[in-house]
Amino acid sequence: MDIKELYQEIILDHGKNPRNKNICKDFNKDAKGHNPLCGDKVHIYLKLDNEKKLANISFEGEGCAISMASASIMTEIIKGKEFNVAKKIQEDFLNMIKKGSKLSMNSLSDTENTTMMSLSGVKRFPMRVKCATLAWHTFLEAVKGSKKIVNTEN
Amino acid sequence: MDIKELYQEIILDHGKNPRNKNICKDFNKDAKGHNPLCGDKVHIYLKLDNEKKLANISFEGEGCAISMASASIMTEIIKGKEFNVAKKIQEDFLNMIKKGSKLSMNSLSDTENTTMMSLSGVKRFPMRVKCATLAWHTFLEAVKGSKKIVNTEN
Amino acid sequence: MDTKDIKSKFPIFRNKVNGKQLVYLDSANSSQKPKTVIDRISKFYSKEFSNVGRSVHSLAVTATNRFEETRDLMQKYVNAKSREEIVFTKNATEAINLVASTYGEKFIESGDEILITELEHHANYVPWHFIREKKGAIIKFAKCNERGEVDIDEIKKLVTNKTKIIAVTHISNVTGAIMPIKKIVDLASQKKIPVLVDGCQGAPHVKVDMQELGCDFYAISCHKMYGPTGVGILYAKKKWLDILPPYQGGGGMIDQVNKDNISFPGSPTKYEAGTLQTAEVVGFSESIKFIEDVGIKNIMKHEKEILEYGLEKIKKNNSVKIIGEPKNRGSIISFTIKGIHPHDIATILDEDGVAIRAGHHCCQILHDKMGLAASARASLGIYNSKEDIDILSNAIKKCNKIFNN
Amino acid sequence: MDTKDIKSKFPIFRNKVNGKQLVYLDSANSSQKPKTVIDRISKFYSKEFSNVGRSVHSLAVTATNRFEETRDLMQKYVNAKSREEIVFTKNATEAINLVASTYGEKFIESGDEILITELEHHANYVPWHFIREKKGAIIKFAKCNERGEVDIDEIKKLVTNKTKIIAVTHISNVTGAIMPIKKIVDLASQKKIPVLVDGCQGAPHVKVDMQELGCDFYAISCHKMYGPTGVGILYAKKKWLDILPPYQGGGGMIDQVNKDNISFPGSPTKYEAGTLQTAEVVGFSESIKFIEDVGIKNIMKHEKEILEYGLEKIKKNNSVKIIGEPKNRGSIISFTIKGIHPHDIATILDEDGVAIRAGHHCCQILHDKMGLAASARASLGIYNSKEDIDILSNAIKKCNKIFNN
Ligand SMILES: Cc1ncc(COP(=O)(O)O)c(C=O)c1O
Ligand SMILES: Cc1ncc(COP(=O)(O)O)c(C=O)c1O
Repeated sequence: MDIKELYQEIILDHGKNPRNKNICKDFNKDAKGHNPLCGDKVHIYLKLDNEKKLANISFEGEGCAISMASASIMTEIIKGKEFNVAKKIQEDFLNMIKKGSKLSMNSLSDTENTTMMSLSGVKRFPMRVKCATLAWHTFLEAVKGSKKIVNTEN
Repeated sequence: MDIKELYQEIILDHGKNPRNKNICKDFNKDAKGHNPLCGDKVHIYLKLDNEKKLANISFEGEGCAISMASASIMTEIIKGKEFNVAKKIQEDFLNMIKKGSKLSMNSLSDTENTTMMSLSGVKRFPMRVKCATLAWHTFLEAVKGSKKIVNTEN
Repeated sequence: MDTKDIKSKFPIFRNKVNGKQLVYLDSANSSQKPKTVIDRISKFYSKEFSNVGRSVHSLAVTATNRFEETRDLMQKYVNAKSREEIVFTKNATEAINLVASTYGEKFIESGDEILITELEHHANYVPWHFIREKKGAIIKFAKCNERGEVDIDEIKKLVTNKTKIIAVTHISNVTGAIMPIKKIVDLASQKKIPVLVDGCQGAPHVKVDMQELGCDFYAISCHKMYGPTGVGILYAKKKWLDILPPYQGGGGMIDQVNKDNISFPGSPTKYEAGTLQTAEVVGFSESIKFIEDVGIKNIMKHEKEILEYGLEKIKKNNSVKIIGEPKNRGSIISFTIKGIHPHDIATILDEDGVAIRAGHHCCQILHDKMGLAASARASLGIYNSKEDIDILSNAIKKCNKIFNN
Repeated sequence: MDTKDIKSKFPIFRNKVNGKQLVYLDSANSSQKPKTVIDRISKFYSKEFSNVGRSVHSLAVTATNRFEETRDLMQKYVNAKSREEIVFTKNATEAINLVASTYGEKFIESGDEILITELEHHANYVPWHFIREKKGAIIKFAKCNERGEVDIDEIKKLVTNKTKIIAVTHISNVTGAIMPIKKIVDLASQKKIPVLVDGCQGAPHVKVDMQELGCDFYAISCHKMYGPTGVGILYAKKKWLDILPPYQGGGGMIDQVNKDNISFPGSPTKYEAGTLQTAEVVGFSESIKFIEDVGIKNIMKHEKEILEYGLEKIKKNNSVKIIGEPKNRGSIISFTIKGIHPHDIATILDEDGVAIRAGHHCCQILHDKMGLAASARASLGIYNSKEDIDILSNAIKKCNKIFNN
C-alpha cells in the first residue's frame, strides 16, 4: 500500500486550493457536518432551484486534506446537476469508498470520472473513510433540510 | 488437609449445643457483629463489673458451625476473667487463627487450652477465618462500648 | 452432547483442586472460560493492541474493528434491531445502574412507583433504592409464592398509574424460576411502562430474543457467558437511548465541548465514556462464537438434562431441602441441609473438589422471606455432566456423616 | 537503560506494521503490555479463575487473595496510608465520575464553584459539567499561559469562598506540562478545599507519592501503566471515602438489605459494586511489579533523555511547531506541521510503522484556545529509544516531501 495512492496529485491540489470554498450568496439550503473524533468540520451551502437542480453549491470548513479535497471535488462535480443525478453520484461515491465498487454512472465526463476516482485510495485507509464521506453525507442532509448536525460517529 | 481437622468433635459439639447462648440478664454492655458475605450474625452481651472483670457474658446469633462454636467457646473461656486477661486471650486467639502462632498464655487450664486449640484448624481455611473471629472482634467492641456494628468486611 | 469434549475446551479443568478433579458448580456466580477466549485476549495484547477509536494508526484501526465486531455479534445474539442498541458496560450491575440513574433522573418523581420483585438480586434493587432516596419514590415488591416464582397476577395487582418502571430478573439466581417476561411486557406496554430485565441468568442459558421478549432494557454480564471479567452489556431500545441523558462523562462520548456547554453524540457513543475494556470486549467475541458453535438449543437441552438428573438425585437425600419448585426452572439448584449451615456445606464439598456457593447470593430480601440466613447453591454450566452431580451427591452425604452422625 | 532488552519484554514489538518495525509513540493514549502481564491473565483464567470474595470454595479463595494483593501493591506504589484508600474502577474516567457524582451530590450547591483548568482532558471536565447542570454550580477555568502551563498564581486568583473543589491534571496530555500539585494542595488546604488530581499521565511516568502530593483524590488508568484494559484506580483519602455516599449499587457493596432500607459497609467495599475486573486486576499486579523492577527513577531518567533528544531533533525541522514549552515537561511532544493537517501526518507516519495520535486528544477547550482543530502527538513509554525518534523524524520529513514539495 503506497501512501501516494492516497495522496494523489489531484487530492493534494484540491486540498490546497479547494474549489467553491465560500458561502455562495444564493443558497437556500445548508447543513453542517462534524467528525468529533478528528474535528473535521464542513458546512454545505446550496441552491436547489424549482426544477430540483443544484443551481449552486459551496462549502466552508476545516479538516484534513482528504476531507477538504473531498468537499471540493464534490461541489465541483455536482454543481449544476439535477438533484437526482447528484444523489446517484453520491451513492456511487460511497460505494466506491466503502466497498471498493467501480463507479457505475456513465453520464460523467472523463475528467469528472478521474477526479472522483482520485479518492478511491481512501478505501484502503479505513480510519480515513469518514473524512472522505463527511461532505457527501452533509450534502444530503442539506437537501433534506434537516437541522441536525451530521455526525460521522453515528 | 483433612476436613476433620476443621470440624473437630469439640467444635461440632459447641456448634450444636452452644454454651451461653442467651441474653444474660445482668449485661451492661453489648455489641453486634455481622459478616455480610455469609450472613453470620452475632450479638455479644456482657457485664463488666467495677473491677473490670467479665462478671458475665453471653451471645445470640446465627451462622455456621465455626462462628457459633467460636462464640460459644469464647464465652466459656473468658467468662469470669479480668478484662485484661480476656484481651490477651483474644489476641492470642487471633494470632493463632491468622498467623498460626501457638497460644502464648500460660494461665489457661488444660481444658481451656484444648478447647481453644480446637479452632486452630481454621487457619488452613482462609475463607472461614472471618467466621471464627467475628465473635472475638465483637466482644472487644462491646467492651469499648462502640455503637458501630462490627463488619468483618472492613 | 459430549461434555468430555466440552470440558477439554476449558483449561481450568486440567487442574486439581485439593488433589481432586474440579467439579465446578458455581457458574451462576461466574463461568469458566474456554481456551479460545483466553487465547484471543493474549493474541490481542501480543499482536494487535491499541486503544480503540481514537488514533489513526493501523493498530488502532484493527483494534477498533475487532472491538466493534463484538457489538455486531452481540446484536445478533440477542436479536437487537440495531447495533446502536448494544452498550458496553463494566458488568450487569453497571448496566442496571445506568438505567436507574438516567431513567430515574429524568422520569421518576416523588410518589412514583418502581415495581420490582422479592426475587431480585441486589444489583436490581440497590440502584432503585438510590432513586427512591433521591426522588422520594416508592419501591413495590411483587411477592414470590411458595414455589419460588412470581406470578403474573401478583404483578398485575401491583401496577398502578404511578408505576414508572418494572424491573425484574429473567431467571432467579436462587430459585431458578424463569419469569414470564413476555406476559409482563404485554401488561406493561398497555400502560406504556418500560420493562427492565436483569438477564444475568438468562443470556448464558436460554434463547434470548429482544424482539420476542419485547422488553425495553436487558442487562447482561459477560463473565457469566464464558467471557472475560470486566465486561457487561446493556441492551436498550433505541428510543430510550435517544432520549435518556448521558451517564458517565469523559473522552469519546462528546460531540462539541466548550466552556459553557457540551453536546453529545448518539448511542452507544454517548454511554461509553473513557477507554473501554478493549481486550476484554475483543475476547468476548470468542465466547459468543463458542456458545453459537455449541448452539443455544443444545445448551438448553443439555443443562435441562443435568438439572433434572440433579434435582432427582439430590431430593433422594432426606435431610436435603431444595429451595423453590418453579414450573420453569433455569440451571440452578439451591438447597439447605438440616442441621448444617451452608458455609459448612461449601467447605466440606470443597474438600472433594466441588465448588458451590453458600450465602444469600445477593438476595437478602428473598432469604429473609424464606427465613434463611443463607443457602447452598449448585449452578450449572455447559461443561457439567451427570458425573459432576454424582460427585456432588456423594459430597452431600459426607456432610451428613460429619455433622449428623 | 537497555531499551532493546525492555522492548523484548513486550510481545507487540515482534510484529511488523505495514511491513515496518513498530515505532509506538502513542503511550499517552494506551501503553503496550509486557509478556508477564499477558501471561498472568492467561494463567489466571486457565488455572485459578473464580469470582472474587463471594464463594467459599478454594478457587474463590485464591482469586480473592490474588485480587487483593494488587490493592496492596497499589497502596505501596502510590504510598497511600491504607489499602482501604484504593478503589478499583473501570478506568480513570469512572474514578473521576465517582468523585464528581458523590462529592458533587453531597457538597456542591447552586452558585458554588468548581475550579478546573484549560488543560483538562474531557474526563476531568464533563463529569463536573454534569454537576454544574444538576446543581447550578459554576465551573471556572484556570487559564493556560503561552508556555502551555497553568501558573499557580492563576489558580490563586480564581479561588474564592465558593470554591468547593479544585480538579486538575497532574501532567497535561497535550503540552506535557507538569502541574505544581503540591503548591495547589497547599493553597487549597488553607481554605479546606479538596483537590482531585487526574493522574493518568502521572502515575505511569513519574514518582507518585500521596503523602508528598497531599491531594485528596488521585485518578489512574491502569491501561496506561502497562496494564490490562478495563481497570482504573481511585485513590481517595479515607476521610472522604468514609463520608461520601456510595456510587453504583449492587451485590458486594451492601451491609444489611431490607425492603425499606439498605446499609453499606466501609470503603473500598462500598464503592465496588458487582463483579469486578477480576482477571484484569490480577494481571495488573504484574504491571506494577514490572515498573518497580525497572524502577520509576530509571524510567524517569530514560524518558527524559528520549524526550530531550526528541524535542531537539524535531525542532530542527523548520516547518514543525512544537506545542507548549513548559518548564517541567512529561513524556509528551505535541506538534503541528505547516500546511499539513495532523490526520494526514498520522496517516503518512503510519506507513512507516510510526504510531502517533492526531486529533484534539480529548482536550477541545485547549485546542480552541490555541486556535487549532487538532494536533499531532508523539508520547513516550518505557520501551522507546532514540532510534524511534530518528524514524519519527524521518517520517516527518516525508510528510513535508509529499505535501510541501
Ligand atoms: C490526562 C488524561 N485524563 C484522563 C484520561 C482518560 O483515561 P481513561 O480513558 O482511561 O479513563 C486520559 C487518557 O485518555 C488522559 O490522558
Ligand atoms: C440475577 C443476577 N443479577 C445480577 C447479577 C450481578 O452481575 P454482575 O456482578 O456481573 O454485575 C448477578 C450475578 O452476580 C445475578 O445472578
